[in-house]
Amino acid sequence: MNGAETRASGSPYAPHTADERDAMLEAVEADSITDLFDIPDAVRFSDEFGIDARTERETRRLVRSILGRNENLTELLGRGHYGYYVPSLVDHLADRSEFLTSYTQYQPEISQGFLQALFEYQSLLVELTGLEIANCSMYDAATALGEAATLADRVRDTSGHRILVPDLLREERRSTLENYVAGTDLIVEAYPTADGAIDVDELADAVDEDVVMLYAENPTVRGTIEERLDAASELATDADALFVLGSDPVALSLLQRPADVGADVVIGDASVLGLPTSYGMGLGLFACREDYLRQVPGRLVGVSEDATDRRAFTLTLQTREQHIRRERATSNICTNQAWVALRTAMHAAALGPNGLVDLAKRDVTRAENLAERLDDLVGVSAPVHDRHHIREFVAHVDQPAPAIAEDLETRGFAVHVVGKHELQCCVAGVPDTELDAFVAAFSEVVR
Amino acid sequence: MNGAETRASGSPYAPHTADERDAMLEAVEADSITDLFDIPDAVRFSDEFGIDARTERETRRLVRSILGRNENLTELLGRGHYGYYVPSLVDHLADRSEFLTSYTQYQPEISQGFLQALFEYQSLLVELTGLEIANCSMYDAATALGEAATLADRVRDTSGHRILVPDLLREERRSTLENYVAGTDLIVEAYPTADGAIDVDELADAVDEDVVMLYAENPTVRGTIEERLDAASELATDADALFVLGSDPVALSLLQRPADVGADVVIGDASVLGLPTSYGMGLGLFACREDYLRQVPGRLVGVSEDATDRRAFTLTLQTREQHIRRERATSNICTNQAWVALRTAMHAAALGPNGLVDLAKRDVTRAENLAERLDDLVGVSAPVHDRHHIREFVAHVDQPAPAIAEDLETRGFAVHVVGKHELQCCVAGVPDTELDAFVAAFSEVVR
Amino acid sequence: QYEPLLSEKDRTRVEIGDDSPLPDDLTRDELELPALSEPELARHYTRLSQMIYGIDSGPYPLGSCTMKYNPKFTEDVAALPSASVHPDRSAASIQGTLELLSRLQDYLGRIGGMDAVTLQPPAGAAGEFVGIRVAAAYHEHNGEGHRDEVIVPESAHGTNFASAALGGYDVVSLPSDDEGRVDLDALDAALSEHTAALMLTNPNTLGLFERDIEKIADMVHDVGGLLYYDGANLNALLGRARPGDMGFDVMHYNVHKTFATPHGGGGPGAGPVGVVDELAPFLPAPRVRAAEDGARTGDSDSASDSAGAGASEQRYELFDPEHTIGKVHGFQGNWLVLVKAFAYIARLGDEGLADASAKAVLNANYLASRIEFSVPYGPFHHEFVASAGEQDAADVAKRMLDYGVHPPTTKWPEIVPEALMTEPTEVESKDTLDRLAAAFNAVAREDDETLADAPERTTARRIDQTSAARSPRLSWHELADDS
Amino acid sequence: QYEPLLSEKDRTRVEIGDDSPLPDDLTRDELELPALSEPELARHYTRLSQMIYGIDSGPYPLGSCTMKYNPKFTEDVAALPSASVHPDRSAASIQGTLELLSRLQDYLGRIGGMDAVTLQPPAGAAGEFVGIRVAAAYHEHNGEGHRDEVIVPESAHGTNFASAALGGYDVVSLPSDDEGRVDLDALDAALSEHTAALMLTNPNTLGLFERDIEKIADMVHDVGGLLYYDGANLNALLGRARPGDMGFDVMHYNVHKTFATPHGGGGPGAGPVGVVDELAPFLPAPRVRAAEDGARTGDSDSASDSAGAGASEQRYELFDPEHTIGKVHGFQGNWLVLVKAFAYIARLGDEGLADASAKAVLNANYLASRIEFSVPYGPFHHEFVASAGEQDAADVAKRMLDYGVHPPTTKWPEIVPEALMTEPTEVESKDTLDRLAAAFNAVAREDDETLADAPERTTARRIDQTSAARSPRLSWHELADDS
Repeated sequence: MNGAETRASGSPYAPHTADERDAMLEAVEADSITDLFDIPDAVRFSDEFGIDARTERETRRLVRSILGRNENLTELLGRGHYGYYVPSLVDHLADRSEFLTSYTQYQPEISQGFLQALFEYQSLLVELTGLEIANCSMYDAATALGEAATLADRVRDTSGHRILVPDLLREERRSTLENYVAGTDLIVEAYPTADGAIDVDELADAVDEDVVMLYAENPTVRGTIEERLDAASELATDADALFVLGSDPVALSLLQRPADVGADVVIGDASVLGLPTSYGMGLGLFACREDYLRQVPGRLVGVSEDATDRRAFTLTLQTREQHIRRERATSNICTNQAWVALRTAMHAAALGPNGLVDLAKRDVTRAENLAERLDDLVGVSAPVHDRHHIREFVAHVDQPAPAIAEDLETRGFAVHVVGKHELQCCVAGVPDTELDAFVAAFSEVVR
Repeated sequence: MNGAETRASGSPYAPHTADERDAMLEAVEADSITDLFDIPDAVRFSDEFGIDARTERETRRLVRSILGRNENLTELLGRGHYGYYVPSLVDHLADRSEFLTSYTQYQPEISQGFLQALFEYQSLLVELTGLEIANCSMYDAATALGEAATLADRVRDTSGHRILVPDLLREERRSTLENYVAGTDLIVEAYPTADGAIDVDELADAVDEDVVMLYAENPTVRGTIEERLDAASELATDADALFVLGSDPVALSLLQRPADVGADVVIGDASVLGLPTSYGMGLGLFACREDYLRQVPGRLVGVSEDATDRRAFTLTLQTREQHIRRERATSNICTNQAWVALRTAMHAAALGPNGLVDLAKRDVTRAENLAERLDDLVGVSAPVHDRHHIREFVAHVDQPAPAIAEDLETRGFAVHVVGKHELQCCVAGVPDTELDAFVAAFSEVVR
Repeated sequence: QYEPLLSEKDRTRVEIGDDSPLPDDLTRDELELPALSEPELARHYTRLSQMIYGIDSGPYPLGSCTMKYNPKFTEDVAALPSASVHPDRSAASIQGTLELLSRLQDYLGRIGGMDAVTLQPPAGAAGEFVGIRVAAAYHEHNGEGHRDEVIVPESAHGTNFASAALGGYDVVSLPSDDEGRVDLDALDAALSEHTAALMLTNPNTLGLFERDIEKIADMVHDVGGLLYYDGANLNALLGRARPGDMGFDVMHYNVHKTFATPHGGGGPGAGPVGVVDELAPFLPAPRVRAAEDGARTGDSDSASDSAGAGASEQRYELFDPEHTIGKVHGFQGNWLVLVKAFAYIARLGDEGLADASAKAVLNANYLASRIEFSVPYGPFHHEFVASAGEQDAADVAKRMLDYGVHPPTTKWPEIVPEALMTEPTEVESKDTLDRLAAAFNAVAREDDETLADAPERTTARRIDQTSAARSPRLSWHELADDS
Repeated sequence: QYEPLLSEKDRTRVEIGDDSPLPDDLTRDELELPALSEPELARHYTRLSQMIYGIDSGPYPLGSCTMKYNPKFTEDVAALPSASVHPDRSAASIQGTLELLSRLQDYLGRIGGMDAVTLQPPAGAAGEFVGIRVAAAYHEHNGEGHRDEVIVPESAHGTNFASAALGGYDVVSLPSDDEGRVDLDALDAALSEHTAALMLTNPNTLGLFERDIEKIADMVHDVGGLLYYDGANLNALLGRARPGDMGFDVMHYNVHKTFATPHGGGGPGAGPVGVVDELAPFLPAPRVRAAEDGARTGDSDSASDSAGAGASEQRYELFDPEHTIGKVHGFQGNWLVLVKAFAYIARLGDEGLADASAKAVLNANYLASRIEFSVPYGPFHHEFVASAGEQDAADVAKRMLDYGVHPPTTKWPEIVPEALMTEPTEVESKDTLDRLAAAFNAVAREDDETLADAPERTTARRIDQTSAARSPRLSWHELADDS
């Protein structure tokens, strides 16, 4: 009895009838299934986990009940995780079980569809970054940054120790980076920024030949748009350091093309397209110059031909990977975020080039507009940084920022506290009507 | 720009770029699309509908906002429409776009999958009813009843006028039936029931040779189980009238097999499996004896062979249908409920024979239990009818029933008022925990 | 690859006996059905789905069927838990459902130029039947119960004939004129005091607009008849013309055609019916309306798409029209389909709907210009009927399958010999139309033998229809020995 | 049928210029990507999906990959709107998310016999890396920073080697004994004061239980090392044995294997890590716990699956472990995957989980008994490694594709010549296993030429790997001239 309304007495997904089980036991000449387990008595587990079985319906109700404790807030959060509307098309197509339930494409002859989709994803990133190579996913931006550091360590001709990152960098990314380089001689150091962007003079002082990698983000975590990337890039190049740029597909649709400012590697979170806010689940974007082809971490899909000379796709350059190269692999990554990459490619395709550019432009104008409207409130000035912004900005509030954020939360809005008197607000994915309501709530709170 | 976040300036699903449109106009030698419309000026529409366009996201929000006005009640309603839990499997598989978006299988060579699924649905009904033929759907139980009446009119040797239906019959079904026979000489008359079931003596008095069809339901709309179907059937047969039985797949899994009690036709709502409560959307079950093969309304899937002698499925006996037989067709039905039939077949398959029988048995015991618990309350007696019940029963309340129902509704429960002091309660699809809460609420209301 | 029947994978016989809560004589003895696990079922139905051509597989130019792309998001709104309510709930507790129905009635009224709309009919043919019943009730009410004829053009959809006959009418068949439109002289001859109604599609099944529609309306009305509009071809006219403005008294809408709800391999559809004021009292019961305590008082008299962003605060109620014909469905029709149709219309709005028709007509004209088969009648709108000439149209269709496209409707309307009735809809791109035309043209040049052997690249090869009908096997019970 | 690339369907170049809200020098000049309509995209991706073999297509016996059926309902719970929250929300406003994470930590702790669990690692290899980092931090904290070696059996998963190396360790490779298990003498020789950890899978990649596991644990612990459990093979042991009870100090769980979350064509997975109490202070930050004002105070010390029917009223909070290694993911890992894993475990419960392992082991044994290839090592559990003997295992796999089934993992572990590493999982029926065995056996009897030409019934024929790697073309920009 397999109904979803029925509580399982075993796994509801194991199809064996008692007769079948018995016939199979007979075939393997065993009296019972327990006999098949070659486990010494001393380590046999004879207790219970104490986990109740539930019907499918009860399980759904349980999860709905638990997650129902989450409050329904309008999120103006951002800072690396965005809630753009994902077209229904993406859900329906990505949920086709052929995509969802298949394994890594080690048998390309029966995986052409997924390989082609990943190839298209790689192509999207190549177009967005202007770099020649994009892999078909890392876990997220933070781990991609870590992988970039180990790449820098591998490809640099001479040894060096310093990795420079902006002082604004999200602590979480820096911490992840530090774990990735913990097994190397590399150390992570912050370089100072000024008014929410690179201070080129200070940076020039910080860069020397011991630097193996210089990391910058555009936009920054505060939503500001960098204006001196070329200068930073030049400093890195002069020091024979890799210039690594952090960004994402929406920003890249409008902002300077990384290749044009001398980026050697681009990392970031590509799931700003394709996933709704999902408690930080991401998709590590990783693109780099062709020079590093044999040192790239992660999987690559390439073009080849089949036995009938027809174009066919396949995972390629696998000798870089852990299942072949073991401890000399370019990364330990195996299971990655392929299905998220599929979703990202679908979302980008649904938007198309016009839609992408338009979305990014609106992220600039809507952030500007919101900043202006907050700036009009008494006791608020925004944006704090005298820069161009995309998606988000920092506002100064005369009252203590935590209290204001808390008050806003009771009114249904979530914002970041980034300083004693600084809040950060992000417009991405928030409808205009809700921004209006936010401004109204904000004005009440600071009144 | 095709993004789902973008408001359409035309249809978002028409792919034409301006260039393509112009090239196509040139190919058809027209200056504008308007020139292609051969509509006299006098009937051209030059006004507006006044319907706003919305983005996909806005449209979803709109519908969610509107439907959000529906109150979230635990429904103990029943009486022909049931809210059994539909396994997630059904949604995921039936929503595969090949099933969802295909047309009627007029080209069977590229529709084998749907035809096979419908053939399996027909087979399910044949097993459940014991009759030889089941069509692959009518709209719902009420229209299937209407079609049964026109079938009776067609197949009866001698003319006759009377259709007998139980006095308990839902008014909606009777009204639909009356519309279906409005174009014939048939008239619909009620025969009396006693204590919620056929009164065989009274029925015997009502049946004469002018009766062309006798209709009974098992279970009745009040959830009682008929005990004298064989006697009723005999009366019908003696009068050369068709004995038509109303039921549904869950009840049929447990109750007497229609073929065994002499049913000539079985109708009912098969979507008790496959659909959640969907405001009455249904699936007309229609099965009958082989004798009526050439007179069956609706589509039939049969087995044949293809040019390589492999088994293949196809719509068959289409000469009965409107697109070929026109005004002499066995029905006017064209678009039917095929996709619901697919869902019903999937749900039945997910339950399997054990699950179906178990579900029906629990519908008996859970209804009995609830009746007992209500009966224990002061001022309530249940069930009113001294019969076996399945799924639902009528309870007598000393206080006015409408007031009690209204009070229950404020406490989150919906029940039927079927008399000044009679309520009807249905357990189908209601979890035990909610039945507990219902009894608690009921006891407070009648206190 | 062949997929076994469920019954060929397993048959498990369950005895009812032992723990039955009912006496033996009230139950069946046993039930024998397949008992399979969820993984096995997932594979079964996944495999079956792979043997089906759907709208996401490629072009689907079935004439008269308006096989549009079905927007994915409409499935999401129909799947909202709040859409799932019992039909017997109190009106007060389902204001959301009633508001959506009321708004949809309003939309459809505006689009068709009709005064009142019922959403109850579960399909187009059911809508036709409602129209016929409403006409009958109207005539009866006016003491004109003697009217016993419904006039239907020869080239009309088969359902028109069958629906009129189901309503008890004699069907008077009306020939076309040389140009493929209603023959006014024949119409004049057919009309009489026996005429209850004329059922008409416009544009007609050849895609031609009935230019004399005003005159036709006058002729029908002059003898006291009603004019019925078959909405199957409404996708040709959105924003360009409205049946109500042409003189039609009653019409149905095929939401699974014009408003892009999925056809589901045969259904469910929905066939709402719109009528002019005079016929509103006869519509099926119950109907939905804004309650009188609110700002809005009817279903089609508000001037704009109010409260675009969200729900209203209006209260809605159900009511029975004064002279209602009663019910034509046990509850309120195919609700989930109606939700999808509402979402489609709300997404497109005026401009989107008008553009849909514009592109549908452009596509039909462009495709016709690209194929080598002749198209004898024009100017056509959203569809055209080509002739396969010396070739057998059914064979042409089978052979088109081999080119990976869905063929047109064939051999109908009979006014065109070896008809290929073709309706690409607005969703096809120029590239796809070019590919479709290439398939038409490739087949046009093939010999009869190739066509007769077609299809050869499909899941099943040509299927023997005769043997299927001669010894019908309609369930797996009749295959016991085969398996 | 061939499906063109999106870029072959359309390329549209958009100039940023005109209405840009930013100065020219801060923007790119143009963006060139395909601009296609929703119907065109639906067809593209539908077609691509048809060129993929998934778990719903048939058996998927990839050894070490545990390709179970993915229950459909877990997708529904992950799609709940309430699951969609920003990672920077206040803890107070996402008590539902935190409760689910806490409950899942608790479940995993019980299942693995571990005292504390982190859910942050986004995949199994990331879990290994966390284990390695935790071990390093632990040793460092204890003044044992000199330990610079991690021991890994030769037959271990490649990720073990790579994760240890990424953590800065020298990898010491450990040979198997004649029976395919850890060679205790070799282990003894490898262990020293340099040993930071031994990484072990149990059952190992041959499916064999390391019978000497207690002794191994003692040996490792005696030199001050830690014992790491690679959870890839946990599906063999549910309810039968727990790593924590065997002496393992740290382990990862592959939820996309053991707990049936879909593999998604390569990911996302999730690789939670469990540790014994001593290592808990080193786990990544932040972790989730029940707040102290509530009834529950830890994530694994409650005795039963409390409040089965719904949410608790417990308050949950995030905290940083005292000596945390920091973060290994920008946020909290693959949340949506964790929701699915939670739902799977909550559905199955004790009995279901134990039955899953029971049937997985039964299936592997049954399948092995039915195939003609030899299986040199045993007794095995959930998977076995057959040898293709004189045949090339990779060719055997390619040929199996022609029989409509997915082949096993091949050529690994190398201890078995021409290895066919086979793991049917519990979801396959006896019928399916028989069909799978028939495919194995048919191929076993075929000649080398047939195998070398295989596959011939697949979307693509045998693909040339060498040319793909020799002149890599990794984006459509490198195909411009081809299209």
